[in-house]
Amino acid sequence: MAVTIYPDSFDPWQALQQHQDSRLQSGKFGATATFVGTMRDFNEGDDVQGMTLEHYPGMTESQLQLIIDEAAQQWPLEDSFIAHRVGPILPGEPIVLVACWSAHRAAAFDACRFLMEALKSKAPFWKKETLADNSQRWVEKNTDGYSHPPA
Amino acid sequence: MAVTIYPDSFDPWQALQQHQDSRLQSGKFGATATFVGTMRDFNEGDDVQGMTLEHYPGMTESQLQLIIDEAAQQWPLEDSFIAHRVGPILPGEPIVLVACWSAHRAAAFDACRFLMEALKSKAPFWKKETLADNSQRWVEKNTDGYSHPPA
Amino acid sequence: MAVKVKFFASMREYLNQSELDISVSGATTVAAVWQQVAGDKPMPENTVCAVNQTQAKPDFAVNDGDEVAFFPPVTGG
Amino acid sequence: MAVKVKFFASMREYLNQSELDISVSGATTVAAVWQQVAGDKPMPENTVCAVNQTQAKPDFAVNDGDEVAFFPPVTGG
Repeated sequence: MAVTIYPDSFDPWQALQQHQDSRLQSGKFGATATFVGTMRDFNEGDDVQGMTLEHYPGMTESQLQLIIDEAAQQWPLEDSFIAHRVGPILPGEPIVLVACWSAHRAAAFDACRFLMEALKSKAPFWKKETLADNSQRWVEKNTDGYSHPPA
Repeated sequence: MAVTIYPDSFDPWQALQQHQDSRLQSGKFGATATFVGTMRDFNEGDDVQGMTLEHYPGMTESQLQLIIDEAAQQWPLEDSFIAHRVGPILPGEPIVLVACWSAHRAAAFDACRFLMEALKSKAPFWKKETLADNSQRWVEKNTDGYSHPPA
Repeated sequence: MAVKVKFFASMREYLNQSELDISVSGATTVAAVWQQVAGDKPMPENTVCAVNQTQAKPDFAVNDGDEVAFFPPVTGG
Repeated sequence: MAVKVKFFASMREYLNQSELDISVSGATTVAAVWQQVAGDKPMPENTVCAVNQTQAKPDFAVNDGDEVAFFPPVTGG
Protein backbone atom coordinates (compact mmCIF):
# COMPACT_ATOMS: atom_id res chain seq x y z
CA MET A 1 0.00 0.00 0.00
CA ALA A 2 1.73 3.16 -1.11
CA VAL A 3 0.96 6.72 -2.15
CA THR A 4 3.39 8.85 -4.14
CA ILE A 5 3.06 12.50 -5.18
CA TYR A 6 5.29 13.40 -8.14
CA PRO A 7 6.22 17.09 -8.60
CA ASP A 8 7.80 16.19 -11.96
CA SER A 9 6.87 14.00 -14.92
CA PHE A 10 6.83 10.28 -14.12
CA ASP A 11 6.69 7.09 -16.18
CA PRO A 12 3.69 5.08 -14.96
CA TRP A 13 4.80 1.74 -16.44
CA GLN A 14 8.24 2.08 -14.91
CA ALA A 15 6.73 3.10 -11.56
CA LEU A 16 4.51 0.01 -11.72
CA GLN A 17 7.42 -2.24 -12.50
CA GLN A 18 9.49 -0.82 -9.66
CA HIS A 19 6.65 -1.00 -7.16
CA GLN A 20 5.86 -4.57 -8.15
CA ASP A 21 9.47 -5.73 -8.01
CA SER A 22 10.09 -4.18 -4.61
CA ARG A 23 6.77 -4.76 -2.86
CA LEU A 24 5.02 -7.81 -4.31
CA GLN A 25 5.87 -11.45 -3.77
CA SER A 26 6.21 -13.28 -7.08
CA GLY A 27 3.68 -16.09 -7.55
CA LYS A 28 1.19 -14.78 -4.95
CA PHE A 29 -0.80 -12.44 -7.16
CA GLY A 30 -2.60 -13.51 -10.32
CA ALA A 31 -4.26 -10.25 -11.27
CA THR A 32 -3.08 -6.67 -11.66
CA ALA A 33 -5.58 -4.01 -12.70
CA THR A 34 -4.25 -0.56 -13.42
CA PHE A 35 -5.49 2.79 -14.58
CA VAL A 36 -3.44 5.65 -15.95
CA GLY A 37 -4.92 9.11 -16.47
CA THR A 38 -3.06 11.21 -19.03
CA MET A 39 -3.40 14.87 -19.88
CA ARG A 40 -5.29 15.46 -23.10
CA ASP A 41 -4.77 18.41 -25.43
CA PHE A 42 -8.52 19.08 -25.44
CA ASN A 43 -11.26 19.43 -22.84
CA GLU A 44 -14.90 20.45 -23.06
CA GLY A 45 -14.49 21.30 -26.73
CA ASP A 46 -11.44 23.54 -26.31
CA ASP A 47 -7.77 23.04 -27.14
CA VAL A 48 -5.65 22.95 -24.01
CA GLN A 49 -1.92 23.74 -24.08
CA GLY A 50 -1.05 23.10 -20.46
CA MET A 51 -2.33 22.64 -16.95
CA THR A 52 -1.30 23.23 -13.35
CA LEU A 53 -2.23 20.69 -10.72
CA GLU A 54 -2.56 22.13 -7.23
CA HIS A 55 -2.93 19.99 -4.14
CA TYR A 56 -3.24 20.28 -0.35
CA PRO A 57 0.03 18.84 0.97
CA GLY A 58 -0.69 16.57 3.91
CA MET A 59 -4.43 16.22 3.41
CA THR A 60 -3.93 14.85 -0.12
CA GLU A 61 -1.68 12.03 1.09
CA SER A 62 -3.89 11.18 4.06
CA GLN A 63 -7.05 11.11 1.91
CA LEU A 64 -5.34 8.80 -0.59
CA GLN A 65 -4.18 6.55 2.23
CA LEU A 66 -7.75 6.44 3.59
CA ILE A 67 -9.22 5.26 0.29
CA ILE A 68 -6.44 2.68 -0.07
CA ASP A 69 -7.30 1.40 3.42
CA GLU A 70 -10.99 1.35 2.50
CA ALA A 71 -10.28 -0.73 -0.63
CA ALA A 72 -8.11 -3.13 1.39
CA GLN A 73 -11.00 -3.72 3.79
CA GLN A 74 -13.49 -4.27 0.99
CA TRP A 75 -11.46 -6.58 -1.30
CA PRO A 76 -8.78 -9.26 -0.79
CA LEU A 77 -5.83 -7.30 -2.19
CA GLU A 78 -2.16 -8.23 -2.13
CA ASP A 79 -1.25 -4.58 -2.60
CA SER A 80 -2.31 -1.30 -4.11
CA PHE A 81 -0.55 1.82 -5.29
CA ILE A 82 -1.59 5.36 -6.13
CA ALA A 83 0.70 7.90 -7.78
CA HIS A 84 -0.39 11.42 -8.68
CA ARG A 85 1.33 14.27 -10.42
CA VAL A 86 1.28 17.87 -9.17
CA GLY A 87 2.65 21.13 -10.59
CA PRO A 88 2.81 22.30 -14.20
CA ILE A 89 1.96 19.56 -16.70
CA LEU A 90 1.79 19.24 -20.49
CA PRO A 91 -0.53 17.29 -22.82
CA GLY A 92 0.57 13.66 -23.11
CA GLU A 93 2.03 13.57 -19.60
CA PRO A 94 0.58 11.13 -17.08
CA ILE A 95 -1.49 12.62 -14.24
CA VAL A 96 -2.48 9.63 -12.16
CA LEU A 97 -1.70 5.94 -11.77
CA VAL A 98 -3.80 3.50 -9.76
CA ALA A 99 -2.88 -0.19 -9.47
CA CYS A 100 -4.32 -3.12 -7.51
CA TRP A 101 -2.84 -6.59 -7.13
CA SER A 102 -4.94 -9.56 -6.05
CA ALA A 103 -5.04 -13.34 -6.37
CA HIS A 104 -8.11 -13.06 -8.62
CA ARG A 105 -9.23 -10.62 -11.26
CA ALA A 106 -12.65 -9.59 -9.90
CA ALA A 107 -11.12 -8.00 -6.80
CA ALA A 108 -8.35 -6.30 -8.78
CA PHE A 109 -10.78 -4.80 -11.33
CA ASP A 110 -13.34 -3.71 -8.73
CA ALA A 111 -10.80 -2.21 -6.34
CA CYS A 112 -8.93 -0.34 -9.10
CA ARG A 113 -12.08 1.34 -10.30
CA PHE A 114 -13.19 2.10 -6.76
CA LEU A 115 -9.84 3.77 -6.00
CA MET A 116 -10.05 5.87 -9.13
CA GLU A 117 -13.58 7.10 -8.43
CA ALA A 118 -12.79 7.71 -4.74
CA LEU A 119 -9.67 9.66 -5.68
CA LYS A 120 -11.64 11.84 -8.11
CA SER A 121 -14.26 12.70 -5.51
CA LYS A 122 -12.23 12.86 -2.28
CA ALA A 123 -8.57 13.71 -2.82
CA PRO A 124 -7.79 17.46 -2.75
CA PHE A 125 -6.33 18.16 -6.20
CA TRP A 126 -7.40 20.99 -8.49
CA LYS A 127 -6.72 21.50 -12.18
CA LYS A 128 -6.22 24.87 -13.86
CA GLU A 129 -6.08 24.70 -17.64
CA THR A 130 -4.27 27.05 -20.02
CA LEU A 131 -6.16 27.26 -23.31
CA ALA A 132 -4.75 27.89 -26.79
CA ASP A 133 -5.27 31.68 -26.42
CA ASN A 134 -3.28 31.62 -23.13
CA SER A 135 -6.40 32.24 -21.05
CA GLN A 136 -6.68 30.14 -17.92
CA ARG A 137 -9.62 28.45 -16.25
CA TRP A 138 -10.21 26.20 -13.29
CA VAL A 139 -11.72 22.83 -14.13
CA GLU A 140 -14.96 23.04 -12.16
CA LYS A 141 -15.89 19.42 -11.70
CA ASN A 142 -14.91 15.95 -12.69
CA THR A 143 -16.84 13.97 -15.27
CA ASP A 144 -18.83 10.92 -14.33
CA GLY A 145 -16.78 7.74 -14.27
CA TYR A 146 -19.49 5.38 -15.40
CA SER A 147 -21.11 4.75 -18.76
CA HIS A 148 -24.77 5.51 -19.07
CA PRO A 149 -27.17 4.07 -21.62
CA PRO A 150 -27.97 6.60 -24.36
CA ALA A 151 -31.12 8.59 -23.58
CA MET B 1 -5.73 -2.58 -32.31
CA ALA B 2 -3.19 -5.33 -32.00
CA VAL B 3 -2.90 -8.92 -30.87
CA THR B 4 0.43 -10.52 -29.94
CA ILE B 5 1.14 -14.13 -28.99
CA TYR B 6 4.39 -14.53 -27.04
CA PRO B 7 6.08 -17.96 -27.07
CA ASP B 8 8.56 -16.70 -24.46
CA SER B 9 8.38 -14.62 -21.31
CA PHE B 10 7.39 -10.99 -21.89
CA ASP B 11 7.42 -7.83 -19.82
CA PRO B 12 3.88 -6.41 -19.82
CA TRP B 13 4.82 -2.88 -18.72
CA GLN B 14 7.49 -2.65 -21.38
CA ALA B 15 5.09 -4.03 -24.00
CA LEU B 16 2.55 -1.40 -22.97
CA GLN B 17 5.10 1.38 -23.21
CA GLN B 18 6.24 0.24 -26.64
CA HIS B 19 2.71 -0.16 -27.95
CA GLN B 20 1.70 3.24 -26.63
CA ASP B 21 4.75 5.02 -28.01
CA SER B 22 4.39 3.49 -31.46
CA ARG B 23 0.62 3.42 -31.89
CA LEU B 24 -1.02 6.12 -29.82
CA GLN B 25 -1.09 9.84 -30.48
CA SER B 26 0.08 11.81 -27.46
CA GLY B 27 -2.58 14.15 -26.04
CA LYS B 28 -5.55 12.32 -27.62
CA PHE B 29 -6.18 9.74 -24.92
CA GLY B 30 -6.89 10.59 -21.30
CA ALA B 31 -7.50 7.10 -19.93
CA THR B 32 -5.62 3.81 -20.09
CA ALA B 33 -7.07 0.79 -18.32
CA THR B 34 -4.98 -2.36 -18.24
CA PHE B 35 -5.10 -5.82 -16.82
CA VAL B 36 -2.21 -8.24 -16.37
CA GLY B 37 -2.78 -11.88 -15.47
CA THR B 38 0.23 -13.52 -13.82
CA MET B 39 0.87 -17.16 -13.05
CA ARG B 40 0.39 -17.96 -9.36
CA ASP B 41 2.24 -20.69 -7.50
CA PHE B 42 -1.08 -22.06 -6.17
CA ASN B 43 -4.46 -22.97 -7.65
CA GLU B 44 -7.54 -24.61 -6.19
CA GLY B 45 -5.72 -25.26 -2.93
CA ASP B 46 -2.66 -26.93 -4.49
CA ASP B 47 0.91 -25.76 -4.99
CA VAL B 48 1.72 -25.37 -8.67
CA GLN B 49 5.31 -25.46 -9.94
CA GLY B 50 4.71 -24.81 -13.63
CA MET B 51 2.21 -24.70 -16.44
CA THR B 52 1.97 -25.21 -20.18
CA LEU B 53 -0.26 -22.95 -22.22
CA GLU B 54 -1.55 -24.55 -25.42
CA HIS B 55 -3.37 -22.60 -28.11
CA TYR B 56 -4.94 -23.05 -31.54
CA PRO B 57 -2.67 -21.09 -33.89
CA GLY B 58 -4.78 -19.09 -36.31
CA MET B 59 -8.09 -19.40 -34.49
CA THR B 60 -6.64 -17.86 -31.33
CA GLU B 61 -5.51 -14.73 -33.15
CA SER B 62 -8.75 -14.38 -35.11
CA GLN B 63 -10.90 -14.80 -31.99
CA LEU B 64 -8.85 -12.17 -30.18
CA GLN B 65 -9.21 -9.83 -33.13
CA LEU B 66 -12.98 -10.41 -33.14
CA ILE B 67 -13.37 -9.42 -29.50
CA ILE B 68 -11.17 -6.38 -30.05
CA ASP B 69 -13.42 -5.38 -32.95
CA GLU B 70 -16.49 -5.95 -30.79
CA ALA B 71 -15.09 -3.69 -28.05
CA ALA B 72 -14.25 -1.00 -30.61
CA GLN B 73 -17.87 -1.02 -31.80
CA GLN B 74 -19.24 -0.84 -28.30
CA TRP B 75 -16.99 1.87 -26.79
CA PRO B 76 -15.20 4.98 -28.14
CA LEU B 77 -11.63 3.62 -27.93
CA GLU B 78 -8.47 5.19 -29.28
CA ASP B 79 -6.81 1.79 -29.30
CA SER B 80 -6.66 -1.59 -27.60
CA PHE B 81 -4.04 -4.28 -27.24
CA ILE B 82 -4.07 -7.94 -26.20
CA ALA B 83 -0.91 -9.96 -25.55
CA HIS B 84 -0.97 -13.58 -24.44
CA ARG B 85 1.74 -16.02 -23.52
CA VAL B 86 1.90 -19.61 -24.81
CA GLY B 87 4.22 -22.54 -24.08
CA PRO B 88 5.88 -23.52 -20.79
CA ILE B 89 5.51 -20.91 -18.08
CA LEU B 90 6.64 -20.49 -14.47
CA PRO B 91 4.99 -18.91 -11.41
CA GLY B 92 5.46 -15.14 -11.38
CA GLU B 93 5.53 -14.89 -15.18
CA PRO B 94 2.86 -12.84 -16.95
CA ILE B 95 0.22 -14.77 -18.90
CA VAL B 96 -1.97 -12.09 -20.40
CA LEU B 97 -2.06 -8.34 -20.91
CA VAL B 98 -5.13 -6.38 -21.97
CA ALA B 99 -5.06 -2.60 -22.44
CA CYS B 100 -7.60 -0.04 -23.65
CA TRP B 101 -7.00 3.63 -24.41
CA SER B 102 -9.85 6.12 -24.57
CA ALA B 103 -10.51 9.84 -24.13
CA HIS B 104 -12.47 9.07 -20.95
CA ARG B 105 -12.12 6.58 -18.16
CA ALA B 106 -15.56 4.91 -18.23
CA ALA B 107 -14.96 3.51 -21.74
CA ALA B 108 -11.42 2.39 -20.93
CA PHE B 109 -12.46 0.58 -17.74
CA ASP B 110 -15.54 -1.04 -19.29
CA ALA B 111 -13.80 -2.16 -22.47
CA CYS B 112 -10.76 -3.55 -20.63
CA ARG B 113 -12.93 -5.74 -18.44
CA PHE B 114 -15.06 -6.80 -21.39
CA LEU B 115 -11.96 -7.86 -23.35
CA MET B 116 -10.65 -9.87 -20.43
CA GLU B 117 -13.93 -11.74 -19.86
CA ALA B 118 -14.41 -12.32 -23.60
CA LEU B 119 -10.85 -13.63 -23.91
CA LYS B 120 -11.41 -16.04 -21.02
CA SER B 121 -14.59 -17.44 -22.54
CA LYS B 122 -13.83 -17.33 -26.28
CA ALA B 123 -10.13 -17.49 -27.11
CA PRO B 124 -8.76 -21.04 -27.59
CA PHE B 125 -6.08 -21.34 -24.90
CA TRP B 126 -5.74 -24.26 -22.50
CA LYS B 127 -3.72 -24.53 -19.30
CA LYS B 128 -2.07 -27.68 -18.02
CA GLU B 129 -0.62 -27.38 -14.53
CA THR B 130 2.30 -29.28 -13.04
CA LEU B 131 1.78 -29.71 -9.31
CA ALA B 132 4.42 -29.96 -6.57
CA ASP B 133 4.51 -33.78 -6.85
CA ASN B 134 5.15 -33.50 -10.64
CA SER B 135 1.66 -34.74 -11.50
CA GLN B 136 -0.10 -32.82 -14.26
CA ARG B 137 -3.68 -31.75 -14.71
CA TRP B 138 -5.69 -29.73 -17.19
CA VAL B 139 -7.38 -26.68 -15.76
CA GLU B 140 -11.02 -27.53 -16.46
CA LYS B 141 -12.68 -24.16 -16.41
CA ASN B 142 -12.06 -20.53 -15.70
CA THR B 143 -13.27 -18.86 -12.53
CA ASP B 144 -15.95 -16.24 -12.60
CA GLY B 145 -14.66 -12.74 -13.27
CA TYR B 146 -17.18 -10.88 -11.17
CA SER B 147 -17.58 -10.45 -7.44
CA HIS B 148 -20.72 -11.83 -5.90
CA PRO B 149 -22.28 -10.76 -2.64
CA PRO B 150 -21.61 -13.30 0.12
CA ALA B 151 -24.40 -15.89 0.42
CA MET C 1 -13.67 -34.97 -50.14
CA ALA C 2 -10.70 -34.00 -47.93
CA VAL C 3 -11.08 -32.70 -44.39
CA LYS C 4 -8.37 -31.61 -41.97
CA VAL C 5 -9.10 -32.61 -38.37
CA LYS C 6 -7.43 -31.10 -35.27
CA PHE C 7 -7.64 -31.94 -31.59
CA PHE C 8 -6.39 -29.75 -28.75
CA ALA C 9 -5.52 -30.09 -25.07
CA SER C 10 -7.34 -32.89 -23.20
CA MET C 11 -9.13 -33.87 -26.43
CA ARG C 12 -5.78 -34.48 -28.09
CA GLU C 13 -4.79 -36.75 -25.23
CA TYR C 14 -8.19 -38.48 -25.15
CA LEU C 15 -7.85 -39.54 -28.80
CA ASN C 16 -4.08 -39.60 -28.92
CA GLN C 17 -4.26 -37.58 -32.11
CA SER C 18 -3.35 -33.97 -32.75
CA GLU C 19 -3.89 -33.45 -36.47
CA LEU C 20 -4.82 -35.64 -39.45
CA ASP C 21 -6.23 -35.43 -42.93
CA ILE C 22 -9.19 -37.66 -43.65
CA SER C 23 -11.13 -38.48 -46.76
CA VAL C 24 -14.92 -38.43 -46.54
CA SER C 25 -17.39 -39.68 -49.15
CA GLY C 26 -20.61 -37.71 -49.59
CA ALA C 27 -22.30 -35.14 -47.33
CA THR C 28 -20.99 -35.01 -43.80
CA THR C 29 -21.26 -33.12 -40.49
CA VAL C 30 -18.99 -32.26 -37.61
CA ALA C 31 -20.43 -35.16 -35.59
CA ALA C 32 -19.80 -37.59 -38.46
CA VAL C 33 -16.19 -36.40 -38.72
CA TRP C 34 -15.75 -37.09 -35.00
CA GLN C 35 -17.17 -40.59 -35.39
CA GLN C 36 -14.96 -41.36 -38.39
CA VAL C 37 -11.84 -40.44 -36.40
CA ALA C 38 -12.82 -41.43 -32.86
CA GLY C 39 -14.65 -44.66 -33.66
CA ASP C 40 -16.62 -45.77 -30.63
CA LYS C 41 -15.09 -43.17 -28.29
CA PRO C 42 -17.99 -40.82 -27.51
CA MET C 43 -17.64 -37.07 -27.86
CA PRO C 44 -17.38 -35.66 -24.30
CA GLU C 45 -20.40 -33.54 -23.33
CA ASN C 46 -18.57 -30.22 -23.05
CA THR C 47 -16.61 -30.60 -26.31
CA VAL C 48 -16.26 -27.41 -28.35
CA CYS C 49 -16.29 -27.89 -32.13
CA ALA C 50 -14.99 -25.45 -34.73
CA VAL C 51 -15.17 -25.43 -38.52
CA ASN C 52 -12.58 -23.26 -40.26
CA GLN C 53 -11.65 -21.74 -36.91
CA THR C 54 -15.19 -20.64 -36.08
CA GLN C 55 -17.24 -22.36 -33.39
CA ALA C 56 -19.87 -24.73 -34.87
CA LYS C 57 -22.50 -27.17 -33.63
CA PRO C 58 -22.14 -30.96 -34.15
CA ASP C 59 -24.80 -30.95 -36.91
CA PHE C 60 -22.93 -28.26 -38.88
CA ALA C 61 -22.26 -29.35 -42.50
CA VAL C 62 -18.64 -29.90 -43.49
CA ASN C 63 -17.33 -29.17 -46.99
CA ASP C 64 -14.33 -30.26 -49.01
CA GLY C 65 -11.17 -28.61 -47.72
CA ASP C 66 -12.64 -27.62 -44.36
CA GLU C 67 -10.66 -27.65 -41.11
CA VAL C 68 -12.62 -29.25 -38.27
CA ALA C 69 -11.36 -28.93 -34.69
CA PHE C 70 -12.39 -30.41 -31.36
CA PHE C 71 -11.32 -29.09 -27.98
CA PRO C 72 -12.39 -28.73 -24.32
CA PRO C 73 -13.70 -25.46 -22.79
CA VAL C 74 -11.04 -22.77 -23.06
CA THR C 75 -9.01 -21.76 -19.99
CA GLY C 76 -6.75 -18.93 -21.11
CA GLY C 77 -6.16 -15.53 -19.59
CA MET D 1 -6.88 31.09 20.45
CA ALA D 2 -4.73 30.60 17.33
CA VAL D 3 -6.10 29.13 14.11
CA LYS D 4 -4.26 28.47 10.86
CA VAL D 5 -6.40 29.17 7.79
CA LYS D 6 -5.67 27.90 4.27
CA PHE D 7 -7.31 28.56 0.91
CA PHE D 8 -6.76 26.53 -2.24
CA ALA D 9 -7.35 26.86 -5.99
CA SER D 10 -10.18 29.22 -7.01
CA MET D 11 -10.87 29.97 -3.32
CA ARG D 12 -7.31 31.24 -2.94
CA GLU D 13 -7.85 33.54 -5.91
CA TYR D 14 -11.31 34.63 -4.72
CA LEU D 15 -9.89 35.86 -1.38
CA ASN D 16 -6.38 36.62 -2.61
CA GLN D 17 -5.07 34.72 0.40
CA SER D 18 -3.35 31.37 0.55
CA GLU D 19 -2.46 30.89 4.20
CA LEU D 20 -2.64 32.98 7.34
CA ASP D 21 -2.67 32.64 11.11
CA ILE D 22 -5.51 34.33 12.90
CA SER D 23 -6.37 34.90 16.50
CA VAL D 24 -9.92 34.18 17.66
CA SER D 25 -11.52 35.04 20.99
CA GLY D 26 -13.95 32.55 22.49
CA ALA D 27 -15.82 29.63 20.89
CA THR D 28 -15.83 29.60 17.13
CA THR D 29 -16.90 27.56 14.08
CA VAL D 30 -15.67 27.02 10.54
CA ALA D 31 -18.24 29.53 9.26
CA ALA D 32 -17.08 32.14 11.79
CA VAL D 33 -13.47 31.64 10.72
CA TRP D 34 -14.51 32.26 7.12
CA GLN D 35 -16.30 35.45 8.08
CA GLN D 36 -13.38 36.73 10.11
CA VAL D 37 -11.04 36.32 7.13
CA ALA D 38 -13.38 37.01 4.21
CA GLY D 39 -15.35 39.87 5.73
CA ASP D 40 -18.42 40.47 3.60
CA LYS D 41 -17.38 38.07 0.78
CA PRO D 42 -19.89 35.22 1.03
CA MET D 43 -18.74 31.61 1.11
CA PRO D 44 -19.53 30.15 -2.36
CA GLU D 45 -22.24 27.50 -2.25
CA ASN D 46 -20.06 24.55 -3.24
CA THR D 47 -17.17 25.40 -0.89
CA VAL D 48 -15.56 22.41 0.80
CA CYS D 49 -14.32 23.01 4.35
CA ALA D 50 -11.76 20.95 6.25
CA VAL D 51 -10.60 21.04 9.84
CA ASN D 52 -7.22 19.44 10.51
CA GLN D 53 -7.27 17.97 6.99
CA THR D 54 -10.61 16.22 7.43
CA GLN D 55 -13.76 17.47 5.71
CA ALA D 56 -16.06 19.36 8.08
CA LYS D 57 -19.37 21.25 7.92
CA PRO D 58 -19.54 25.05 8.41
CA ASP D 59 -20.99 24.65 11.91
CA PHE D 60 -18.09 22.42 13.03
CA ALA D 61 -16.42 23.75 16.19
CA VAL D 62 -12.83 24.98 15.86
CA ASN D 63 -10.28 24.62 18.65
CA ASP D 64 -7.02 26.32 19.53
CA GLY D 65 -4.26 25.22 17.13
CA ASP D 66 -6.62 23.84 14.47
CA GLU D 67 -5.96 24.12 10.75
CA VAL D 68 -9.05 25.24 8.84
CA ALA D 69 -9.09 25.01 5.03
CA PHE D 70 -11.49 26.17 2.32
CA PHE D 71 -11.45 24.93 -1.27
CA PRO D 72 -13.67 24.26 -4.30
CA PRO D 73 -14.81 20.75 -5.37
CA VAL D 74 -11.78 18.58 -6.12
CA THR D 75 -10.82 17.86 -9.74
CA GLY D 76 -7.84 15.51 -9.58
CA GLY D 77 -7.23 12.21 -11.32
